[in-house]
Amino acid sequence: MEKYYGWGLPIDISTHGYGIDRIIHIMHAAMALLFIGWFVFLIYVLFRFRARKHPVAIHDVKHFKFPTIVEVGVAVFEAILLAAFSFPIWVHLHDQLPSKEKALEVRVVAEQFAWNIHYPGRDGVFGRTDAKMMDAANPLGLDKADPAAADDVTTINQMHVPVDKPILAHLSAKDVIHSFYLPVMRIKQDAVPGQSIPVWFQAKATGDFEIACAQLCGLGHYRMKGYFVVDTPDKFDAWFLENEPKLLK
Amino acid sequence: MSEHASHDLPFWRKYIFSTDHKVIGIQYLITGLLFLLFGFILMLILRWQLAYPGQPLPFIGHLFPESQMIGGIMLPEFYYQLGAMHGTIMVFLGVVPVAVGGFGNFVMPLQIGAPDMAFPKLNMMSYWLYFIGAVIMIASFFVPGGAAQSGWTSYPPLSNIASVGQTFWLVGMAFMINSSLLGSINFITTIIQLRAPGLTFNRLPFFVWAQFVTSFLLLLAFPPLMAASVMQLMDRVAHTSFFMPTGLVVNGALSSVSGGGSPLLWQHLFWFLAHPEVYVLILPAMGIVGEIIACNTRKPLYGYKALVYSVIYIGVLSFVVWAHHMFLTGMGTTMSAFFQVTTMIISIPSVVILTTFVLSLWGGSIRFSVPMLFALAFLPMFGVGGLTGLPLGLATADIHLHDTYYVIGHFHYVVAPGTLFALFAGVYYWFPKATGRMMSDKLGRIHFFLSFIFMNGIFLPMFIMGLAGVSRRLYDPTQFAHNLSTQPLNVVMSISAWLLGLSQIPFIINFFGSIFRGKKVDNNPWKATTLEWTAPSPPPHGNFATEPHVHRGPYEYSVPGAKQDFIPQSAPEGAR
Amino acid sequence: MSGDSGIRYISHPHPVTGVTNSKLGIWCFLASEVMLFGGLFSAYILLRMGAASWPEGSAILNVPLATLNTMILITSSVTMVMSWASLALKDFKKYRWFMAVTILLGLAFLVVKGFEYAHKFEHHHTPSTNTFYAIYFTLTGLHGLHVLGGILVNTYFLFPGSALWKKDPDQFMGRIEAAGLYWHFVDLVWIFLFPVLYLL
Amino acid sequence: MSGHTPEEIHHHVKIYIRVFAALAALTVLTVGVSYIKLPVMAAILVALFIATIKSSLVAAFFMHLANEKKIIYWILLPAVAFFLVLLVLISYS
Repeated sequence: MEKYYGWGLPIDISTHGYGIDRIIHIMHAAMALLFIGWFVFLIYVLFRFRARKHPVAIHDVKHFKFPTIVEVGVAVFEAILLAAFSFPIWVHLHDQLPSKEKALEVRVVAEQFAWNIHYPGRDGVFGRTDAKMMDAANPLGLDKADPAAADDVTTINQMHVPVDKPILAHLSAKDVIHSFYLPVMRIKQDAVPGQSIPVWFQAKATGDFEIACAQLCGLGHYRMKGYFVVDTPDKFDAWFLENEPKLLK
Repeated sequence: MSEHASHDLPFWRKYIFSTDHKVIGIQYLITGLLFLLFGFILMLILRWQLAYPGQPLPFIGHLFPESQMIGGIMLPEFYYQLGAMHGTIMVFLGVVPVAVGGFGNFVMPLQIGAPDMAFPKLNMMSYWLYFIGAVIMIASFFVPGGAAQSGWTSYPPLSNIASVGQTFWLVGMAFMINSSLLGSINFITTIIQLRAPGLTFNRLPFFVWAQFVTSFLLLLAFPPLMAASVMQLMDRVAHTSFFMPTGLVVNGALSSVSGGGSPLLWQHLFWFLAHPEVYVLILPAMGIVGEIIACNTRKPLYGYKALVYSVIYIGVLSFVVWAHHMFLTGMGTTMSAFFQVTTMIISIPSVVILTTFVLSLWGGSIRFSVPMLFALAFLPMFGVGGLTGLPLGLATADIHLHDTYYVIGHFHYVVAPGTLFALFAGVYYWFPKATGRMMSDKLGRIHFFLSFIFMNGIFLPMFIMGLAGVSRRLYDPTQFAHNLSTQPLNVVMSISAWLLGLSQIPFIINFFGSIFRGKKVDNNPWKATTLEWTAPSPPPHGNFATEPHVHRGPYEYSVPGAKQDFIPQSAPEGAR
Repeated sequence: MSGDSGIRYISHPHPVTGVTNSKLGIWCFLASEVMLFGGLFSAYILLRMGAASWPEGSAILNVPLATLNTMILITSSVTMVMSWASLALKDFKKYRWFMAVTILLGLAFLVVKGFEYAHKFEHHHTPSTNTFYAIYFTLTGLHGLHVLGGILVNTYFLFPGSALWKKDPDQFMGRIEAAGLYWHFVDLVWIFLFPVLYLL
Repeated sequence: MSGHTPEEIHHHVKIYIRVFAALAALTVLTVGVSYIKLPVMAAILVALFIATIKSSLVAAFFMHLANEKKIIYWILLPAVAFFLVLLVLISYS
C-alpha cells in the first residue's frame, strides 16, 4: 500500500477531495511567498543595520506604506479564499447531501475500539437498533424481530463501498467521541455519542484502504483501524451477497 | 503591617511566604521553569515510543514500575498519561506561570514605578494556590490508574469514565484557575491604579500593555472552564450527566447514568477558555520581545500605537474564535462560516505585530546580545506558527489537517520556539535586574544556537507528517499504512528532542552559576529607558528610594542632540 | 500615601479613576463571577434545549420556600447596604447591628436551602436523577457556597476585622463596600436563579 | 455614591427602602405570574423581564452602579459582552 502514501498529501480518490487539496496548496504557496519575502527582508535589515556598520540609530524613521498594502492584501486574499474556496466545499459536503435513492446509505457506529458498519440491505431501511440489545455477538443492538432488520448486513471494521456511487454515512458512537477518518477520501468527521452526523463522499477509484480514528478515544485509540475497500459495482454486489443473512439466499 | 522593614522579617516570611512582588515573581519563575523542564522530560520519554514503537527504553526503562513500563516497554496507559500531562504541565504549570506569574509579577510593578502590587497578600495567595494545584497534578501520577490520560483537552465522555487521575486533574485545575483569577485581579488593579505620576497609558511600556490585556483574558476566559470543571467533577463524583448523553454503552455494558447531557458542551466551555489561553501564552512573549527589540536597536518601537491597538484587538477577538477547534463536531454551515471569518480576522493583528517588530529594526543600531538573539528568533518562529494556523482556520482544509501533526507543529511553533524563546530572552534580559549580575554571554550563545537548531529539528518535520495525514495521540503510529512513509521523521524529531534536552544544560549552569559568579553590573547594564532600570539591582523592598516621576514615552533611544543614546522615562523634562 | 507598605489608594480614591484599589479589585472579581455563572447558565440553556422533556420547576421544587429565600436574600441586601450607610454616618453601633442581621439572614437562607436539599434527598432526587436536578444542585450549590463565603467575610468584618474602623475608617468603609458589592452580586445571581430554576 | 454627607446618606437610605419595596413586590408578581399558566415562551420572557428589572434595581442602587466611576463600567463592559457571546453562541450551536 506504500504507493498511496508518500511525504506529501495521501493520494486522493474522492470526487470532492480536489477542492480540499487545492485550498491546501494555494494556502501553502501564499504562506511560503509571504514568509520568504518577510524573512529575506528580516535578514537584510539585520545585516544592514548591525551595530558595527550602523553605530547610531535613527530616532525618527519615515512611515512605511508597504506593510499596510501587504496587510490589506492578506485580508483580501483571506476573504477570497473563504468565499471562493472554503465555503463552497463546506456547503457541498454538509448541505448538499445526496438523495437516499441515489446514494448507498450506511450507518457507521464507532465504539472502543472498532468500527461497526451497518448496511440497510435490499429494502433500503435500517432495522431498529436498541442499546439494551447490544452484546458481543450483536454490537449494534440490532432488533432481529424488526422486519426491516432481516436483510441488514452488519460488519465489524469492514467497510465495502462501490466506486462512482455517492455514499451517505450516518456517524454515531456508542461510548466516547471518535473521529471517522478516511485519509484517501479527504473525510474526517467526529462521531459523537448521542448524535447522528451525516457525511457523504464518492470514490472515483478502487483499492484497499484504511479507516483510522482521529480523536483520542482511549488506550486502544492507536489501533482502532478499519478496512475500507472500494470495489467495482460487480465486486461490491458479490461481496454483499456473500454477507447477506443466510435465510435470504 | 510594617513591611517596609523587610530585613527584620524571619526567613520564611521573606523568602517563602513573602508578599513582595519580586520574591513572588522569582518563586513563580523558578517553579515554572522547573515545571517546563519536568513537562519536557515527560515528552523526552514519550518520544522514545514514537521513534521506536514497542522497543524497550534503554538505560532507564527498567526503573519504571510495571504499571507504566513492562521490561522497559512503555504501556499505552503510561503513554497517554505522558501526553496529557505534558500538555497540561507545559501550558498551565509552565509557560503561564513563567510569562505572567514570573515576568508579570517581577517586572510590571517596576516598569510602572509602583512599590508593589495593589494586593500583596492576594499575590502571595495566588502563588500558593498555584503551588497546591501543581502538587495535586504531580501527585496524580501516583494514584491507582495513574495521571489523567484523556489529553490536555479532557474531552468527555472519555474523561468522565477515566481513572481517578482525571479527578485530580480537575481539582488541580480548579486551584490553577483560582490562582490566575487572583493574579489577574491584582494585575489589572495595579496597572490602573499604581502607575507612577506622569505614566499615562500612552507612555506605558509595551510589556505592561501586553500584561494588561493578558490579565483581562485570564479574568474573563477562565471562569467558564471553572464552571465546566465543576460540572465534570459532578459527573465523575456525583454521577450527574452533564456531558453524558442517553444510551451510552461502555465496554459492552449499558451506562447506568441518567443521560441527557451533551459532550460538546465541555468542548465549548473548554475552548472558550483555551483559545484566549493561547493569547495568554503569546501576548506576554510579544511584550518581552518588544522591550528587548527597542533596547537593542537603540531606537523607539515602530508603530507603538499600532502594536497596542493590535494587542487589544486580539484580546477582544480571541473570545469569539473558539469553535474553530470544533469544525469537525458536526457544526452547521452558518456557525462554521462565522468562526472561519473571525479566525481569519484575528490573523490580521498578528500580521501587524510581526511586521511592526521587523520594521522596528529598520534604521536601528542592532546589538546582537543574547536576549536580542532569542527575541529575533521569536519573530520567524512565531511567523511560522501563525501562518500555519491559517490552513487550520479554514474549515475545509481543516478536514484533512484536523488533529494531525500539522496542528501539533502549528501550536508548538507558536509556544515552543515562539513563546519559550521570548521567555529565555526575558530571563537573560532581566537577570541583572533581579540579581545584580550578568549571565554568561558565551554560554548564552551556545544555548541559543543549539536550541534554535534542535527546536526546528523537532517541529518542522511535524508539518510534513501532518500533510501526510498522521494523526496525533497515536501510541504506535506504525499501525496505519498512511503513517509509515513519514515514520523515519519521528526518529529525526526524537533525536532532536533529546539533543534539545542536552542543549539546556548550558542554560541551567549559566542560570544558577551566574547567581553567585556572574559579572557584577550597575543598575542599567543594557542602557534601557524604562523605569525598572532606575531602581537598584536587585531592587529593595518598596522598589524605589523616591517615587519616580515620568516625563516621556517608554522608548526614547537615540534622540537627536541628546548626550546619551537613551533618555530614561523618569529623567526630568528638558534633560538631554 | 496610606499604610506602611507605600501602596497608594488603599483608603482614598485615585484622583483620575476616582476609585480605591479594593473597589476596582472587587469589581474585577465580580466581572469574572459573571463569566462563571455565564458558563453555567449557558450549560443550562444547552441542556434544556437538547432535552427531550424538561420538568417544570414549580411542579417538583418548593416554590413557597424559594420565595421565602428570595425575600430573605433581598432583605439581607438592604441590611448590608444599611450597614455601609451607617458607617458613612459614623454610627458604628448601628453598623454592627445591621451587619449582624445580614449574617443571620444569610444563615437563614442556608438553613432553608438545607431543608430544601434534605427534602429532595429524602425522595431520592439527587444530582444524578436527571440533568434538571444536576444543574439545579450545581447552580444552587455553587450559589450556596458563595453565600457561605459572604457570611464568613461578613463575620470577619463584624468581629476582628472591625478593629480597622478605629485605625483607618476610610479603609474600613471601603472594605465594607467591597463586601457589600459581593453580597449584592450573590443576591443578584439568585434573582436570576429563582425564576430560571423554580418558575420556568 | 456621589458623596458621603449625612444629608446625602439619609437620602440614599430612603431610596434603599423604596428599592426594597419594589423588589419584594416584583418577587410576589413573578411568583404570581407563574401560577397563571402562560405559554412557555411567554412565561420565560415575562420571568426574565421581571428578573432583569429586579437585578437592575439591585445593581443600580445597592451596588451604586447608577452613579459609578467610568473605570468600573469599562471593567464590566467586556464581561457583559462576553457573557452574551457565550450564551448566544452556545445556545445557537
